[in-house]
Amino acid sequence: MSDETTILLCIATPLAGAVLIAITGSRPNLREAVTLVTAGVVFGLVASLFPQVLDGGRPAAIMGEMLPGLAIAFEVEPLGMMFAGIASFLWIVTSVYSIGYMRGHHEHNQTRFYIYFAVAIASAVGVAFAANMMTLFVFYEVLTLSTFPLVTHHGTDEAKRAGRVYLGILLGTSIGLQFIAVIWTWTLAGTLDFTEGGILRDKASPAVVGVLLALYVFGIGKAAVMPFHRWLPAAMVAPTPVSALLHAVAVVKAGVFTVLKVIVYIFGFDFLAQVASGNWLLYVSGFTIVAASVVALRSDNLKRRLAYSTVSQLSYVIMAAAILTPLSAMGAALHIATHAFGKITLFFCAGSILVASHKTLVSELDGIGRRMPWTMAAFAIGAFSMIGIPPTVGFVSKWYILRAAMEAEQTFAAAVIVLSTLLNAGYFLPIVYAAFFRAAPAEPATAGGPALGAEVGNGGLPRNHGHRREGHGEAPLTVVLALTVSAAGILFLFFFPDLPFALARQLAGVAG
Amino acid sequence: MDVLGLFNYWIVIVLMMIGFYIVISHGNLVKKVVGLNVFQVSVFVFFISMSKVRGGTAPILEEGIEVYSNPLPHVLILTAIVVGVATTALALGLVVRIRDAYGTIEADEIIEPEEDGA
Amino acid sequence: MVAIGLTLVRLRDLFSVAMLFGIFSLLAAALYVVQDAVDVAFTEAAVGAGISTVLILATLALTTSEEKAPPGRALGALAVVLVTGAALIYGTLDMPAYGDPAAPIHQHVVPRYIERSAAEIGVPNIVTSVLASYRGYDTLGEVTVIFTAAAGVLALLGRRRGRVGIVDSLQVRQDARKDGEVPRSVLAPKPILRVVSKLLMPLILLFALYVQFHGDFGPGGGFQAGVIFGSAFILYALIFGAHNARQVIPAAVRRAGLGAGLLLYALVGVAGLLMGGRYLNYAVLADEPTHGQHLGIMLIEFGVGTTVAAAMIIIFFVFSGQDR
Amino acid sequence: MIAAHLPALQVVVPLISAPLCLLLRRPGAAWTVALAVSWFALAVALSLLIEVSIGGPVSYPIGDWAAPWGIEYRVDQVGALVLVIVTAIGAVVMPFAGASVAHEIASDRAYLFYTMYLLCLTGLLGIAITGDVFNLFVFLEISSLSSYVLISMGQDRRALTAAYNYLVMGTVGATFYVIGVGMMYMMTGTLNMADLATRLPAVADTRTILMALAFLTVGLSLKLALFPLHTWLPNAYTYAPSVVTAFLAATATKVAVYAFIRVYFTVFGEVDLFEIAPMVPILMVLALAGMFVGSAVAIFQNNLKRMLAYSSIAQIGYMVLGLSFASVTGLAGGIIHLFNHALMKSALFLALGCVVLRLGTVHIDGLRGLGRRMPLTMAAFVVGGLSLIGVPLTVGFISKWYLVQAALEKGWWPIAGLIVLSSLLAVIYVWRVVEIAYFRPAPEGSAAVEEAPIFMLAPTWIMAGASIYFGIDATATLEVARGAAEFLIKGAP
Repeated sequence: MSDETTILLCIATPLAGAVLIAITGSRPNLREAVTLVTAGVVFGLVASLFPQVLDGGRPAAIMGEMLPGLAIAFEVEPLGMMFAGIASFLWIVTSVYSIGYMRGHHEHNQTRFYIYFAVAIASAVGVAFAANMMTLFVFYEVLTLSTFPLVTHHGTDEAKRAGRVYLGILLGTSIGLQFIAVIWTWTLAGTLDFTEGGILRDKASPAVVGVLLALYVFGIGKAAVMPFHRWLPAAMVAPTPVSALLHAVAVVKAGVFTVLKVIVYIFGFDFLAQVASGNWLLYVSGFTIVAASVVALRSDNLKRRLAYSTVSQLSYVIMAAAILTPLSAMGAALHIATHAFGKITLFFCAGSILVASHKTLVSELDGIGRRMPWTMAAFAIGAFSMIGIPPTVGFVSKWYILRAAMEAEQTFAAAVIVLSTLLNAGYFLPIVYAAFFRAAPAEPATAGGPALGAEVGNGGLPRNHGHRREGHGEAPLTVVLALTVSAAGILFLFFFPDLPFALARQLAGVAG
Repeated sequence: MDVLGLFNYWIVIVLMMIGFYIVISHGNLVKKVVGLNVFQVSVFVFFISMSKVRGGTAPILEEGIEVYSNPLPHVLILTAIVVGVATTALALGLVVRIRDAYGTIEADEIIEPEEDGA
Repeated sequence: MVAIGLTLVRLRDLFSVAMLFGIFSLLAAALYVVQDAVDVAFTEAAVGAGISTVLILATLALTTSEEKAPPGRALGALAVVLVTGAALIYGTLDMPAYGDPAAPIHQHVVPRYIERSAAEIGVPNIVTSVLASYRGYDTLGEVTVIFTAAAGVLALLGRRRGRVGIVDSLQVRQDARKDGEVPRSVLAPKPILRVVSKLLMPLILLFALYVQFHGDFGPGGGFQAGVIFGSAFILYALIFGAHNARQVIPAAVRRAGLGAGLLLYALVGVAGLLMGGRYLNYAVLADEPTHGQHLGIMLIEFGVGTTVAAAMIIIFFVFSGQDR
Repeated sequence: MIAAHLPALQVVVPLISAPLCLLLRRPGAAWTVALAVSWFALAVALSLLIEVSIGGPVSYPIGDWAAPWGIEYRVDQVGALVLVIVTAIGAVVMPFAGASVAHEIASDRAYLFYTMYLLCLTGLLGIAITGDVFNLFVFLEISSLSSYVLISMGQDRRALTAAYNYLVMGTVGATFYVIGVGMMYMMTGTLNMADLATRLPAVADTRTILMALAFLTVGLSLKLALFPLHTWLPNAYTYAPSVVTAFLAATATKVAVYAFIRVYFTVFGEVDLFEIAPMVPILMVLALAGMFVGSAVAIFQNNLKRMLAYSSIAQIGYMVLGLSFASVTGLAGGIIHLFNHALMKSALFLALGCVVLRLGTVHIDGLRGLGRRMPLTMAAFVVGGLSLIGVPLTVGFISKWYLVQAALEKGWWPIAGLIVLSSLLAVIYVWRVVEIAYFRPAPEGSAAVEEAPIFMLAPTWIMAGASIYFGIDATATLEVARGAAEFLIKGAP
């Protein structure tokens, strides 16, 4: 099979899967089998490109011209390879998880859920493989729209409100800012192809570069740089697999991925460092890291806490990129991968807790580790990875970013990392501690305080499941299976980080 | 500038504006149509005025006549008159229907009781 | 005319408005004659003073004849009008003086019509040759417009339940009206009128035919002829009742006339096309170009006349078929 | 032989078929004629477009009288593109009309509907193809008169007042246009566009010509519903029969925009308008105002047809904005939006036509849960809506891209910002519909609603599909638009 076909198939397969899912919608077992098979095939296809990219190859495909001189084209380079790999692998895991979750939770509209999930994956792969900014932008928008029905899945007023925030911010920033930035780049550079070393060199004055960079960074709302982060916590109303998709698999990753792409291939590290118009980015992202961590610390709702943790972690990637050294680029790329695994594990766990016990608040989790040992063990691993404690892979990426900051003598960045690590520990460790070492509440919270608190504080999950199940144990098998796999991934990648490393190193080479 | 030479046009313009005024200021639908007609007829006069050649005659070829008025505006206006009467007929047809439907031909009396019922 | 115009603005009795408008139109026609536009004058008199006024009257008969006091938004309208008028006057400042033979319009394009139409088309009336041949396509469009209007009026008002027509009912009611501006004498079923009109009818029709075919040489042509032809029937309808008139020319014939006239015109064009010329080239219709032009003009004028007459009759009948 | 006469046939065939329809009188037969003619016209238009793209402008002197003495038909790329738009919309809408007309218009009047439709088609095509300013007026009136009648055929009695208002405004507009033509004629002695273009520069700085331009502008602006002369449009679109709305929304204003382009870039092509007239900045301001007012008002509409009508006003703003840049890119953006907007708006209005057929209402509350009950119709609606917003992979994106690019090329920052800002307003009104159709349950006890018949769905989806197709591969359309724009800007008539 030629590279071209493979690449196109990577995008076409999930779409075909979506169609098949729609057709088989009336028979859940078949439908879910289709989902899993499609996910497997896509991962296989993406993986088959891997060796070539590792050897420095750049498989490419052109789908056709959209505007004169602007083609929908694909080219697989290391960063995109990594993103596509993560997305397609985690799709399998998420699918397995969704089956248990959606059934265990008796969600309605499950077919719609699977369809749009598949479309979202297709567009994520499209973003990953895009060969020019135009293609990327196109798939970026498709991703936004295809995830909208997922966010509003419940169809309640709250879900609709969240959907509005989601769409408003993401479409608003992308059309209002990013779109202009893209066209402006096009008028300045005459091309939008991702090129090593950037395409804007000598084509734009420092002032223009500064404005343009701002348009890009804020225009890529998916990267959730403050003040455009509101959609992430709002989208927490969606079912947990959707949160996983948003936070780990596709959406936010597409955001930081795009920022990284823009900085590396549109501006170019050297050029950006030379004109020094991007320093403000360091401070903005640093601020986002700390501020979001503080908010996370103060949130009792578990998913909300995780959401703000995501906002904070995303800015790690952006800050790393803003340091503008090869090492920092490597750290940024790695962090995309490590955060994906870490965060998906945490969300799986949160969902698992919800399915099994219908608990959503951190303060309700005392002693839960004994009832749900697998879930909470995985949670602990994920939390360690977020904080950056070995032997989890989170340590690796954080280490690289920190080293890059030191080498570049960016004391601000280094300080931010240290501070936020402390904050991370501050909001994750108590959960782990409470789950394992605190006794479960003597009087089971049937009603009264905690339940009331849950009504007020939860992210809008419908509490229509009657009384909470007190004698609950673990979540459904597929749920546990999925979270175990992803948690194992965190550990595995710490000990065998060769693959992401190889890719990240290539990227560093490009950036340097 | 020959003020006298333009005087003719100015009169026509005054007429046009009277017609135009009737159209936009009056609420009676028939009166609007009349205004429209006045407006158009004035424009026709304007065209015909420009076709006149001093000392010319009607543009029908005859022996011994050298100077004719310009026939082209005549042709245009013939067409325009027809268009005008066609418009008038349609407008009046509509007025009749409106009167049937609403019982009035005053624009401000045509009020809709229900909102957005379409 | 200005005086009439201003009166029109103030006047509330719509019957008077209609009559005044008729006079206004006639005056305009007179003005056309003064300015050598005899064809236009002919048409304006027939249309503006004739058809339009009749239509407005018919509409008024169907609706109301009093206008309400104008609403208070006149100031804004006045402002718009003044601005527009000022713009127009500003525009006139650079215009060539009235009647100036050196004005550009008399120097470009037109001289050819005047100098060569005799040779190229062979019709003395330049207006006719321009109308029917040089700019014959405009005239086709014009006929289409009339066709549209007639069909449109049919669509709006045609065949709406079996009602006593307005004209019929007017005859009954007219004695009750004392002060109306309805030309009731025309409507009155008086024997003299019947006799006179019966005598007049053939004359009018004959005149229509004359105008139809004389258009080549003097003022006149298909359009004017059609209007006259149509008005003959309108007169008939007014006097003998629309019901009778409808029987003279049944609906199918009316409709056929409406369509056929336009078709004839358009197909003459196609014939030119088939015989090796461009669309609407009459010169190819006969062996000699001027003969061809003659033939073509005659045919299309006949088409124009048919459609216009049918349209007039249809529009009038439809209006008169309405009920209050 | 036929090939040489295509320009004439383009207009004459619909013209001849109109009286035929009148004589036939049977709705079915009339429909068949209208359908056949529409497709024939599309074929002619396409072959003209190809011919023009390859061989340059085609001139067809009617009656073999050479311009400027006779009337000349002249087809260039813009004209051909507009011909294709008009005929394509007609051809696609006609199958839809069969069912929709039977539903909304009394059967004994249906043949008149088709007669009027054909006349309207004739008029619109005539405007697009003619090279004579007065002939343009005649055909403008043909299309206008027939569209007044078409609109008045709506079921609601408000259709009558809507048609009446349109008639008054339209006639005033046409009269203004004639005044403008008269002034131009007065100064140049000719009516032929090409001839005018060569003769105008000599007299361009006279006050008369300035005013002629002003009157032409105002007259045409009335026809194309440029803000603030748009007041006739919302009611007209709202109360007209569904087919008419779809057809007119996609063609009538477009053709008026085209006439506008003709006047500005062909007739006044040799004149540097920016030197003599304050018109261009005024146009730009009005276009921008229209974009915002139209979109903003659309947000508050509960009647969906009316909502789309206001959105049309906004979209017309985009087109005029493109023209007012007076650069190749801007003009190309305007032209491409002309095409694109025709696609998306007809898809939207056709979808609404399906809704009317099944629900009898287009009130926003009536659409609750419709996404489930009429999935295909609503999906087409969503596609059209996304295109209005300008989401990638739809035609709206292409237009927006070009307009923004044109603004940036000129360095007009704020305008680029305003363009995207107003497109964000579109998100709001489109999304209101989406939320209601997909996330609200159907009202209790509502009758079962089935999907629209295939004859109506297929045209809807052809348009929706086209607005996706030309959004993904815009090279062909852009080539034409750019070519046309370059041609016009050079001013070569």
